[in-house]
Amino acid sequence: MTSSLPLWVLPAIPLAGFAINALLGTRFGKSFVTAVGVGAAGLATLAAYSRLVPFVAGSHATVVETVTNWMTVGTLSIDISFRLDPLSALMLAFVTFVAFLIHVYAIGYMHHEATDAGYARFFAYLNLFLFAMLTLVLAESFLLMFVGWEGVGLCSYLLIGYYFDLEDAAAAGRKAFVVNRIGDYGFLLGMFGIFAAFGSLNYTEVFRKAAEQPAQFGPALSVICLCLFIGAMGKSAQVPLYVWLPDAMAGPTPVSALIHAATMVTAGVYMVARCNVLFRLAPEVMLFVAGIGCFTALFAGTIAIAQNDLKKVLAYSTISQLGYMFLACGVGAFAVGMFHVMTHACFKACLFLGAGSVMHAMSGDLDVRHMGGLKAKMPITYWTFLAATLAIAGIPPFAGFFSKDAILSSSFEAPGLGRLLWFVGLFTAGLTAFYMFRIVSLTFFGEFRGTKEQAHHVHESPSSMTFPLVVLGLLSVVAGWIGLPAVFGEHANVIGPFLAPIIAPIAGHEAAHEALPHATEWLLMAVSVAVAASGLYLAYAWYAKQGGRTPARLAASYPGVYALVADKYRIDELYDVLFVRPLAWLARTLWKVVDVLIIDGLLNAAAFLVELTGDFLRFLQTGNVRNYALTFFLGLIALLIFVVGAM
Amino acid sequence: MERLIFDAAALLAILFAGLMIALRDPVKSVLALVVSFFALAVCYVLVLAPFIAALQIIVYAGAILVLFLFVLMLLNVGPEKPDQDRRPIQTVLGSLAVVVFAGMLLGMLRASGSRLPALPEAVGVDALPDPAAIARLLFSDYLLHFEAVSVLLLTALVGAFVLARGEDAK
Amino acid sequence: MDALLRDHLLTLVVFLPAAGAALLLFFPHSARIAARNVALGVSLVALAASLPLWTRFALDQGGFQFREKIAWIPQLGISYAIGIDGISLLLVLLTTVLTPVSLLFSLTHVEKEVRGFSIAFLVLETGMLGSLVALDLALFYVFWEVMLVPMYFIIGIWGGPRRIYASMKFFLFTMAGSLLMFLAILFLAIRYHAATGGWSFALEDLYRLTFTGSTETLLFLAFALAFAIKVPVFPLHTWLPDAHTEAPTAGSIILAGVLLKLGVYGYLRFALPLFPGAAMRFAPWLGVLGVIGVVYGALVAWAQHDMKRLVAYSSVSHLGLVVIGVGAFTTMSLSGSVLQMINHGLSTGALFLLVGVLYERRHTREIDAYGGVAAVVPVTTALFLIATLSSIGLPGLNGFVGEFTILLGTWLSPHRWWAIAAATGVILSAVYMLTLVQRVFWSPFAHEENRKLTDVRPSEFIAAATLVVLMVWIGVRPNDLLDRIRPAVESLQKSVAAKQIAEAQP
Amino acid sequence: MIGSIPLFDVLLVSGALFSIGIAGALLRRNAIQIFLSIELMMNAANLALLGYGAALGTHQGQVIVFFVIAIAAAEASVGLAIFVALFRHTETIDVNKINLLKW
Amino acid sequence: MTAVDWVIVVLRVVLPALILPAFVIPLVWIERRVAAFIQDRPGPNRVGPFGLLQSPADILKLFMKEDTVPASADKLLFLLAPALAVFAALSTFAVIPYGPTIEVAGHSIPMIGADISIGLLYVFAITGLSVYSIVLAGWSSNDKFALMGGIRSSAQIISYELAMTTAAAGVVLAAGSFRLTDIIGMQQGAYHLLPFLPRWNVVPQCFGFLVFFISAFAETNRLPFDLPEAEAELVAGYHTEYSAMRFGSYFLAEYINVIVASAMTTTLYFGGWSLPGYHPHGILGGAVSLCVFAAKTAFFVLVFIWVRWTLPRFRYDQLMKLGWKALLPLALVNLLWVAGLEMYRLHR
Repeated sequence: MTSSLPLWVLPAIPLAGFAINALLGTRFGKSFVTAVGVGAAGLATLAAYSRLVPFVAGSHATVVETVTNWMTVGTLSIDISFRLDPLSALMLAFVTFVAFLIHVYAIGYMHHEATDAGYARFFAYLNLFLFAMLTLVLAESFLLMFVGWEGVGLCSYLLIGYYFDLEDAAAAGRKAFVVNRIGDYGFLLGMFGIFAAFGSLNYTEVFRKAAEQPAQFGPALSVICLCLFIGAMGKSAQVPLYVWLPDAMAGPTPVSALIHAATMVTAGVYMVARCNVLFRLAPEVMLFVAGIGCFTALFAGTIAIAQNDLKKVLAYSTISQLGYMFLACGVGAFAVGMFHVMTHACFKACLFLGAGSVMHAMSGDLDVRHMGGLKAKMPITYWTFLAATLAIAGIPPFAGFFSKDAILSSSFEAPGLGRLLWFVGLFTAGLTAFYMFRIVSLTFFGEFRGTKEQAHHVHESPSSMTFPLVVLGLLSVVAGWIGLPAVFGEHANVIGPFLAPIIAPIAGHEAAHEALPHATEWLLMAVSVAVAASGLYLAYAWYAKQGGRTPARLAASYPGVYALVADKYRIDELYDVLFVRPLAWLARTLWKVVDVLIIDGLLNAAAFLVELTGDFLRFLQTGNVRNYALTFFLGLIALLIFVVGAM
Repeated sequence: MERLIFDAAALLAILFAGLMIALRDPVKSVLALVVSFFALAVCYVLVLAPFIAALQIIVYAGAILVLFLFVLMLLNVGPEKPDQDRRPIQTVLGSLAVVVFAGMLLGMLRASGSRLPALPEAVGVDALPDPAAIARLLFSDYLLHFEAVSVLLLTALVGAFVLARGEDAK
Repeated sequence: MDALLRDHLLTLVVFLPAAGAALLLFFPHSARIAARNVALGVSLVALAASLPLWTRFALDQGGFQFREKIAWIPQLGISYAIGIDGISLLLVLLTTVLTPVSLLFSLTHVEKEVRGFSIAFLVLETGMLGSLVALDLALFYVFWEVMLVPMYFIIGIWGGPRRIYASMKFFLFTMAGSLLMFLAILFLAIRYHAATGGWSFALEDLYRLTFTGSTETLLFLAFALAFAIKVPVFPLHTWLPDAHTEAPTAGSIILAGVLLKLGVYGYLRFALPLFPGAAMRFAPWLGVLGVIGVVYGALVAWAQHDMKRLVAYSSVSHLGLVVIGVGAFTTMSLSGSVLQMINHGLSTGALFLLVGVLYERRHTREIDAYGGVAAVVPVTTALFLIATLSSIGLPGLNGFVGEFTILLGTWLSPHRWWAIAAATGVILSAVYMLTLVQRVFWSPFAHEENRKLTDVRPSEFIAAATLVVLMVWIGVRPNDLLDRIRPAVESLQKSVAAKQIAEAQP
Repeated sequence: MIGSIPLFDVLLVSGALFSIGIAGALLRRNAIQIFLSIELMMNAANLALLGYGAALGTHQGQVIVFFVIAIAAAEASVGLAIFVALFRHTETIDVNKINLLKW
Repeated sequence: MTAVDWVIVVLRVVLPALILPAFVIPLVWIERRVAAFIQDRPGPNRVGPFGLLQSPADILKLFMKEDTVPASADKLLFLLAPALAVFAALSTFAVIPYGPTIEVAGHSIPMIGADISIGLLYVFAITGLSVYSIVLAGWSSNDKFALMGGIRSSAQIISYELAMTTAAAGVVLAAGSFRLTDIIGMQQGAYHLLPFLPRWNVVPQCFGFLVFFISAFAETNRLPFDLPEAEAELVAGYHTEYSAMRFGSYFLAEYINVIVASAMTTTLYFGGWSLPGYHPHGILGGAVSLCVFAAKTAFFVLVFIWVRWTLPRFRYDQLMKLGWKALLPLALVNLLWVAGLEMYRLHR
């Protein structure tokens, strides 16, 4: 494929966009910025698909393109090389596309942005993010991936802190970066381990070696994978490192949609899937992954129930969904996990954009208790939002259903704790359906509960915002159809076989995967649909029909529980007490005690000693010349005696 | 004969030196020193250093000590008042030290008396050594020192001027 | 002229600033503008003169290049012997870059005794360059002290409110160390005399001496202490916050940018090759102290409420990392350390510079006196952000490459846990630096008097932008530097290994 | 006739003068007199030098003395200048009273 | 040494010392007559023919007068000072050659007190001493005018001695010796280029001569440099308190100094006793030379007198200015010039 443009161009385009907007944006005004920013995203998308289409059409052979050597130190030699294989292709496909849509959406959303500078900054950051994300996705070596990894982290930091003059935005940005850094710490150590074990950081080499003689690396790998997974936890907001994501909602909504729902947060999953060879060699870690994912899904879901902030709910649902993905990876169904990543990207982006649109209409207010009956006022938003909700709730034939069902079934068939995981997942699915439909009902059904001027102001969003909504809405309907379960026929499932090659065979680990009997499949589907539907109905009944009296009563009867859930289990406070405060205290002590008191104390003590000596010795200085002369002369005599004695 | 003259001159020198430190009145002690230096000049001549003797009188007696007198008269310093804060330690120790020192000198002199160089032969008044020889030394081997000293003198000149002119003159 | 440029390029670079200082001596006291312009011009010329070093530096050879050797005090075998290898090359260039940068910044900000300031600064540059290129211990010591004095004045005269205390502390700390080193140098020379009958202070001659047991240990410690103080290694670091904080901005830049590096440089050039046995014996201690330095510095930095102090402590943390790299003594970690020295010079230099920008306008370094100023000084903010990111090791900027190579190299060394412990610096650095950014530039607009803050002046912008460009360049093309570091590091390791064998069988 | 003075006598005299000078320098309080004593000591030294010079038949001794005298002149001028300056301030040249140079 | 030699030595040394004061008596008379002539008045003409006996009479008077010593004066020094003055004045002459070395009956008699190798230095040394007589007089008489006079003279004499010495250094440089006989020796004959010019130092070193001569005035405290005794300001300066022969001895010393100064000028710059083209032999030659010497000296003495009665007195600061800023530099220039000449001579 000599004719097609090289892979490095993909990240290069948005990088260029970033550079232009960052340097010139403020000078040439909004239209210029829009052109450059959105243009860059669009171009990148086009470029991406210009590579994807032939790739998908042709044999899905892995392509590795090396640009140049980045650094060579001792035995370490890192190339800047990009890799196109089914996995990265999948990511590439929706990352570029969604990113482009959201760029478009942002035009309308950010239009009221006061200053050209801010506007330019926003689009510059978005482009930078796209660059980093593409690097992450296309990277051929762990280190290059880490570059993208940190890059997206930086962008999320910058974009969360976009409204830097808001205390919580600034704090949230920092929090996000720091928590991510904790994850990156793990990732770093993982990389060190990998290099120490395999002597390289290139996927091809590492995975080949691992696959060829697994026995040799077994023990080391469990540690390595654990470290890597810590990184993934940080990036993909898993318990216990999820705390940054809800706060991250302080950023502009497109950012939440793009970074904190569709793309960046899934990087962790992507990475785990990418390293599936290593993970599969560390079964205990796999279990850990599954457990964490499962727990996170449930945990976040429960929190989501009691939130009244639209975006917060979505944030927690994101966390929960990410949990699902890790659950999938944990039970070895990496392809399924990635499938869910993709579908989730579609409907969650749609949800966020919808939320943004609502927020736009409510002039910045996100509290669902002030909304209601928006269905009539903003139909497009309503319908798309509804579609996405049904998708996430797992109602067939919406996208979410298939991916989620695949996850559940694969965990069901997983050995060991599989059943338990399946059950929790199932329950969570119900929860999801419930809280999602809760907010739908609160937002769009019933009558408006906001203030007069809000009511007067509410309106459908401009086309630049609705267009993406529509597209994503459609996607969240159809996106799942590429992954139909086996029961729909041998070749119904496109995505599975497509992703199959990345699950490289490992010497001595023949994947003993026999499909479930169709009956069981049907049963599982039925159960999950039933659960989801019941969750939906409950939510509709409680919140749309009777205006939320029952939940209010429940909350009243269990005030402690309700408060705890509403306060997100006070995890932030817990961390504050456990880590932040002690560290701050330690820092202060080290400074005030060790530095100032002990070290400088010793020094000043020494200095004081010298001074003291001086104070005594100075009395020899009588200031009387004759004394000096006498001393001098006595010295002379002494010298003389010495000389004479010598003679 | 020259031995006689030398001894006389030396005695005179020592005597007036003693007088110099004995006298209370600075002016008188300066004068005593003048005399002592005169006597010394004679001694210098007798050790075949007429040039130095002349210098001794011109520079020391004729310039330096006059300068002393000049200053004394300018400042109009009276005789030393009887000491109010006498420092016994200083005095006693000082005197002791001097005695010890003198004793040691004497002892060393005696000890090395035999090993001292032999006498130079005597010459006539008209045949006193010519300063030219010294001049030759000064301007050949000791040229650097000579220049250094001349610079030193210049510096001293300026320094003295700056020091003595006082604030008002500025 | 050609001959001069061909054979004495290094000398030219080293003494150009001194010549400029000498020239300035003839300027009238009142010629402020002229003085600062001349100083800047001279430093720029020095920079221009130093660029050929980069281009004409032969990549493939590990030994010293641009060598010159002239007998200085032949009776004692003291010679004016200079030359550079990859390590010193980079540091020399760092110096020649940072000096004009700091002078450029000072253009608008030094009011008092401009002439004296310029002179001190140029002399300082010569001192630094000299000690970087000296291949003769006596010569090195001379330059080492030459470097000390002007800095003392720069802090003591142009510094902040507590400048006297700071300068005194700085001076005494450094002096204490360097005197011990001086004794050690003399001892070495005497040993050489005893061994060969001739006198020499030349490095390659003294390299040939082998010591054993306590002698070596003592000598090593004497050298190591001097350098450890300069670095500074953990318990000896307390001069640094004061000095950095009280020094004028330009002073801080140079202090953090170059002077600290000379500690590590000295260790690599002298302590290590001269006494490899002892060095290896003490390497673990070094590493441990480095680890402590990383964590300690980071934590204490976090606790600061004075911007410059914070940056100063961050230097402690960063140099701790460098020290670890040296202690681990793998090719990778050593290269990383060298690279990280340059990175730290650039990033911390930039940080100090931009803090200085704020300080010169508000005349306070208290973090709480700011807040939300990004709204009024966007460009400063952007630059500061980049510098911050480079200093917390964001990939794509210079800091990352150094950090990564050091940590990875350390991981590969016997002391894996150092890497584990030191890597926490990755987290902590983000904590304190971003806290700084948040509290100074972000968060709600706190103080009305900040409204009249003006953004960077052109001169300041050029100064900072230069550094930023370099950061990006190193971050993207680290090989340009690494290719020059590699041979030096490898030859260093070779010589050390060889000498260890030599010491093994006496 | 001149010369042929035994070195012993010369040294004896110079020693005596030197001791006297020291005594003066140590025991007097009047700065001027101390100064004078110092001059005396110099001359004692000169005498010894000249004596040796004569005995050894060289001119070195005289050259040295020449320098001594020159330096003495310099010293005297500066010293006296100092006294004048000092006196201007403290109205005294009693060294016991001039002891500002102490702790 | 035979008795004769001893006699000769004694005569050589003592005669001038005895004769010199004798010259003073007529000199005083001459001065007063000249002064009178200059001021266009008769002058002393009562006592004896042409008042010739005036001076002896004055001296007699001085001896007769009562010798008062101020009660508050420092007796010893007060008495010592004038004696010192005379001693200094007289002892200078010991090294000045007043004639060539003549052969008389197998004895070679150098017509000079003592022909020592440092003659010139000796002269300056003695001149340096003469200041003491004045300073002491001024100080010991415990009188503010006297003291002022003393201080003035000390400063003045030291300052001018510098100029004088430097000027004389030129001569020494030319002669290559401090020995006055050598100095005269090198002034024998005439320049071979301009034979009509005697090879006297005054020719090449006219500036040196000027400086020397002017300084001589200051050294002898004669007008216009008689500030130590400026009667208008200090009554009579350092000898205010003196009377009778003590005053007389200052008087005496002053005139002797004048003679000595003239003699020195003669010796240094005008070939001393030598007469161009005349080579003295035997006693006759000695006598002629002596007369020549006396004549030259007398001429300068007359110049002294003439100047005294012609010029007004300087102010003190002017005096110092002249000494330091005019004469000394001039003398230095002269020295350089002479050095140049010598170099030229050596390299030819």
